Amino acid sequence: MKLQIEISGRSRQVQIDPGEIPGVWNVRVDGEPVEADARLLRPGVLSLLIDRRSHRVVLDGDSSDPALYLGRERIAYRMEDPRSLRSRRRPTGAEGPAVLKASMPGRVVRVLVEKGQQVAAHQGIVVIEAMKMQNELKSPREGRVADVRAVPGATVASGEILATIE
Amino acid sequence: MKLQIEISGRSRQVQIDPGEIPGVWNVRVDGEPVEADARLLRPGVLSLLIDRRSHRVVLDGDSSDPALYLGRERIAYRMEDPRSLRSRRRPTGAEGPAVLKASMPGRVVRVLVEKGQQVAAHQGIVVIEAMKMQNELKSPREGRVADVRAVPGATVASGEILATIE
Amino acid sequence: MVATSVIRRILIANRGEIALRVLRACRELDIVPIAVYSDADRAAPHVLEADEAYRLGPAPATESYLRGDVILEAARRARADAIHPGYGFLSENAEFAEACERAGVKFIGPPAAAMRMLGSKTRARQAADRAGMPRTPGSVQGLASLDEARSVAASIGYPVMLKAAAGGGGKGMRAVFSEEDLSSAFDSARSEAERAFGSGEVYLEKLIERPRHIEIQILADEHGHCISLGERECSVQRRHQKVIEESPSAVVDDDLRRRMGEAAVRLALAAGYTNAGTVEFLVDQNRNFYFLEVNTRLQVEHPVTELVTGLDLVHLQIRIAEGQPLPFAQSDVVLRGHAIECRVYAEDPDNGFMPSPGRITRLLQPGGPGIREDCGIYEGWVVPMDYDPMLSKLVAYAPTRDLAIARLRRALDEYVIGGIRSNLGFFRRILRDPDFCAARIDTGYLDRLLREALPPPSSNASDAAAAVAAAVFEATQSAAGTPAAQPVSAWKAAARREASGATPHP
Amino acid sequence: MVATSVIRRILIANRGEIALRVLRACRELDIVPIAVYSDADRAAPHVLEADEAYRLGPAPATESYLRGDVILEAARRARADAIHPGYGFLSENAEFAEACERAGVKFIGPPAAAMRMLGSKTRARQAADRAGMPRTPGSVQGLASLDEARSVAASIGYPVMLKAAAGGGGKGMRAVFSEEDLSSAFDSARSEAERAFGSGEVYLEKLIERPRHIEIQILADEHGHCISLGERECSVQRRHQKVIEESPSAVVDDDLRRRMGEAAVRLALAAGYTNAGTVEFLVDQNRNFYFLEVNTRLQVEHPVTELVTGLDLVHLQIRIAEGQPLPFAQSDVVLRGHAIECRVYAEDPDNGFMPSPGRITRLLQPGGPGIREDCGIYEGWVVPMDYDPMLSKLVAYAPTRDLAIARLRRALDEYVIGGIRSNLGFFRRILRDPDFCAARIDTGYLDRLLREALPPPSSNASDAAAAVAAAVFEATQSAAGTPAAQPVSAWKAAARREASGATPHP
Repeated sequence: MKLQIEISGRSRQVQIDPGEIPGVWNVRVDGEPVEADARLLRPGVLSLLIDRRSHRVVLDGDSSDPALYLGRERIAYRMEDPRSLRSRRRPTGAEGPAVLKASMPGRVVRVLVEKGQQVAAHQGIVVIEAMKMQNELKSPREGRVADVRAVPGATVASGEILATIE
Repeated sequence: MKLQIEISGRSRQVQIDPGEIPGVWNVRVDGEPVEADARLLRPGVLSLLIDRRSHRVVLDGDSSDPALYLGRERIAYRMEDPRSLRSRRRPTGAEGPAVLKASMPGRVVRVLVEKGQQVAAHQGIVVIEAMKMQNELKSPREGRVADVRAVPGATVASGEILATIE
Repeated sequence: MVATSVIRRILIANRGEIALRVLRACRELDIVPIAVYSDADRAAPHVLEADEAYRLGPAPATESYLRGDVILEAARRARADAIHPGYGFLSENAEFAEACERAGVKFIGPPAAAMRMLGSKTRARQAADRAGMPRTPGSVQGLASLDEARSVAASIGYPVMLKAAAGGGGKGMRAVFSEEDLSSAFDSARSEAERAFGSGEVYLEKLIERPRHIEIQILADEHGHCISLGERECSVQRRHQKVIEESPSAVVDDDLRRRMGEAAVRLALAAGYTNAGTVEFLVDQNRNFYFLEVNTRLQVEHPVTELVTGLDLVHLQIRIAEGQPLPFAQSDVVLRGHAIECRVYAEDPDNGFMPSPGRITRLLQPGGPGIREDCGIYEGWVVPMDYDPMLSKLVAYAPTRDLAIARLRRALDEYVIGGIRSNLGFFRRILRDPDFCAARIDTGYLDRLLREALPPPSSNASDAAAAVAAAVFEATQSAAGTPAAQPVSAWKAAARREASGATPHP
Repeated sequence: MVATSVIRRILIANRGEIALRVLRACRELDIVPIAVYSDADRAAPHVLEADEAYRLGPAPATESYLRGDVILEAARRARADAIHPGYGFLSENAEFAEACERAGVKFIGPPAAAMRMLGSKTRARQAADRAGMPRTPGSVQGLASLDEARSVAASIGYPVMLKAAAGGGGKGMRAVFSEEDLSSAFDSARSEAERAFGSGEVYLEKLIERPRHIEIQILADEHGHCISLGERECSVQRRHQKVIEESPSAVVDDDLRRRMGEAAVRLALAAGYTNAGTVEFLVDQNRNFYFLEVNTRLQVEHPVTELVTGLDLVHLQIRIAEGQPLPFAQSDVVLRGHAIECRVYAEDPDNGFMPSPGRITRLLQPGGPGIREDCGIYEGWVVPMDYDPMLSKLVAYAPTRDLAIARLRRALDEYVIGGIRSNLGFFRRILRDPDFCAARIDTGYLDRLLREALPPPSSNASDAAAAVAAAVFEATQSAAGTPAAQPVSAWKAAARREASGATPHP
């Protein structure tokens, strides 16, 4: 199979097919052949030998934010579907409505604004708390509060949208 | 659901149904209600509170020979299907052909008899080896070698039939 | 004489790694360990490993681990002889200690009176004066007004430090470098102290420049014997919170150790202190030491002392609480080798040290020679968002400081915590920093390090290996019909379940 | 003078926990660890953790870990400066040590000449005589005939012990209690020795009744310095194989320790010995000691010595191999506390200690204060049937023997190895046995314990809890659509894959 993988801002093409010996793969990275002997020790844990160098690899993150530990090093990557490369969504720019996302998983302690309210840039919008640390999330820009999804006492995941400023 | 579980030679009837709080079960053992709060920590590992006593339970064995660790103690059990209780297979008695089973997983080192050969009780039949230990398996009784399945060099599982004496 | 009474059942009024630490000590002394838990901790490791477990209440600490009345009721039902408070929560709460005694349950810690005398920083400074201990110049009572603050500051000279009398964790603390800054610092320190501790009492002391934070472990029995167990170097701090601790300290020689130890013992005896405690000092660049405060409980960092002394402090805490005399004398205490501890937290150093609760999807733990891990997690555990972010304490012991550092680096490289972010990589960076390796540290060290540029990211060779690994995961798992990673963040799923009223574990 | 040369890359010619032990030492000394593996070990932990890994050949040791030529070829390709042999395999093979030196690769161990002199038991007995060491009465050369055996036995008196000169692991060993049994014992010992070691040479010595097996760890540098590091008590044996080891021994006082240590050092110096080694003794009921044999390598049980001395023997082995002098003197060696080690094996104590290879489906490991685990397994690993059954070494350290026992019991209770059978339960039994706890042990102790009736099985309350647990597993997993346990024994499946030519790991 052919995969397009983005690591450290660079996209690499990886061609991977099972070899004759189970665990030994025929691999090409950007066309260059690589001798790779990979054994799955248990789900998400891999022993990878490349040209006799040994790597312990542990899968981390989730499908929306995949990463792996190569030895001690955490490396984020992105599996690109070659067919959908052009349709990749751009991050929301300054032109459209700005969304305020939770910077950490936690519980909503206070909501400091109301829907429809006019806010200044850097004005506090929501306070979330986790592990004895409170974090005040500030408006990315001046504008009007289009939507407040955060509800005091509710649990939010990291990256969850708490409010929209337009 | 209703289960029939055999432990330490005694059969117990366990009625188990999910309670209102996830993880808390309505349980009856032989008709007696038991307050059981059980959380699966990961597959095969359970935190079980019964009347405030805490048990760490780890599933062991396989479906043909199930067991669990209750704390440090290994307890074998048998899940009985109430519908098939009568059809339970009896262990092969002295009347029929006697089978010789591997006492441990290992590799067949030597086969000491041939098919059709007459053997005495306690005569050596097969030698298997594992972890630097050799083990000579002996005929359970006098008779004729009806079948030899063991092949030198082959890997055998514990309990696998190596030969039949009739 | 103090009557001895054997302890057979201990209720552990805590959670996380310290609850497991105490639980293990109980098992080793043939004492039944009894756990308590909040709704967030039903599946926590300390519940799993205990003999019995009692529910306290909902997740928030104020409704569970801080509910002394509910804990005492659990102790009564469990027929516990004693309560071990661990650290944090109710461990330094004199009212709770008194309530235990009233209920006929031994509180494993100092008497309430000693706790009260040493728990307030201003009262502790007065006690230090009475014990003839060096302390920083400044006030020994709360400042009544800004004017009083001005006059004290003027008399000792700037820079000065404003501190909350009930303080801890750097809250209500302000460094003031000139008089014009005093007014606003005074107000903000007072209001922060009021919010954090319910008391706005602040005092003022001379600011020691580039100090080391060095503390002395003491043990006192109920027969009037008190000994010191060497020092711990705790200067590696972020925002006044200890991050790495070690013993011995590179700047403490035998003479300084003896003098600091004697001062600590004098203070403890004067305060009628018993059980384990810690006297904290600042040590300046000329190796003068100044009394800082007392922690009237077991410290997070007690393992480094255990490793270099060969003793078990929790065993000794329990024996002291039984009324037994200390089984050895000061001259029997010998430090051997070097120990260093890392506080492993669920936090993201690459994202402003934001907390990172959630499910631990993968856990590979270090082991082998000279490694001790006091761990409060397991693979599959959902680290709750309700308590502090400590996951584990990783401690290395070796004949020398250099080898202890090398061993800790080795262990950190073996350690993988997947699913959530941790500060393991941050420790790897500190333990390769030339200043840390040369023990050129003070309480400002870590903040200076954090202002330095990060080391370069992964190499090209690593990236290629990572690409192959990602491809193998994809190839094996798409073959098995499952996606490479879990379809939804385990944390998100857990959070949703929790939000919908269900518990994280089915 | 010996030239020192820095070692930067070490090939570890071993597998299992000892390969990981050496690998960790390499990391701590900034040395690149290089692994070798057989086809059965491609996914083994020592390969996973190494920097580089070289395939040796098929699973059988004779085609992989015993192939000195293949290992040296790997060392050449890997540009290794040195080879660490671990224990077992080629570690006591003088020809291999010589081949290493010829290839310009440092063999981390004694010189081949010292290995030859001390490796044969009869030659070692001669060397002991020259060093003025006490040994058991009997022959110092192989017995040429049954007549010679008769006359030696008659002169020293029955009971006597026949032993293989090349022996180890109890093979070729026979206790003879009267002359009429000598003839058949002589024949069977000779043929067993011939089969096991390729040499039928046997000798005869006075049988010591109820002896203790006590050994002295030595370290010798290449500058003529040799020191002893206290003793290890290894009397808990099954079929002449050590099962539990500890340090110090309950019967060795300072004077006896000094005398045994001096004797061991004398022998090592006389033999031109360098690096780590162990001199084994029998100690009789009157505390007389008799030379037994020398192990010219690192021992399985070296961790107990490391814990009580605070030293790292593998670090020191590597430094000695670099030509460095020992960094301390005999007077610096101080024993503190007590350490006990359990050899955790894949074997089934309830089924005649049959080997139990297969997949480890679940692994919960102990931790916390005073616990060291030198482990060679992980969850998911398929323990191969091709090598010895050692899974891990669990070691407890505490201030006293009683507390070390209590700590080890606690750790054993935390430890779960699922999917295969292990001897963890057997250790729990020994560590609760009154004779063991009182240190009333000798080399026959364990065989006597095994003849005693087993403690009663699980209680009624446990059975009821187990029934509930089994029901919960069934209920949760039938809901999830998967059966309670894996449908087929993981081992069976692995065995089938292997039989069909595929490797256990896809």
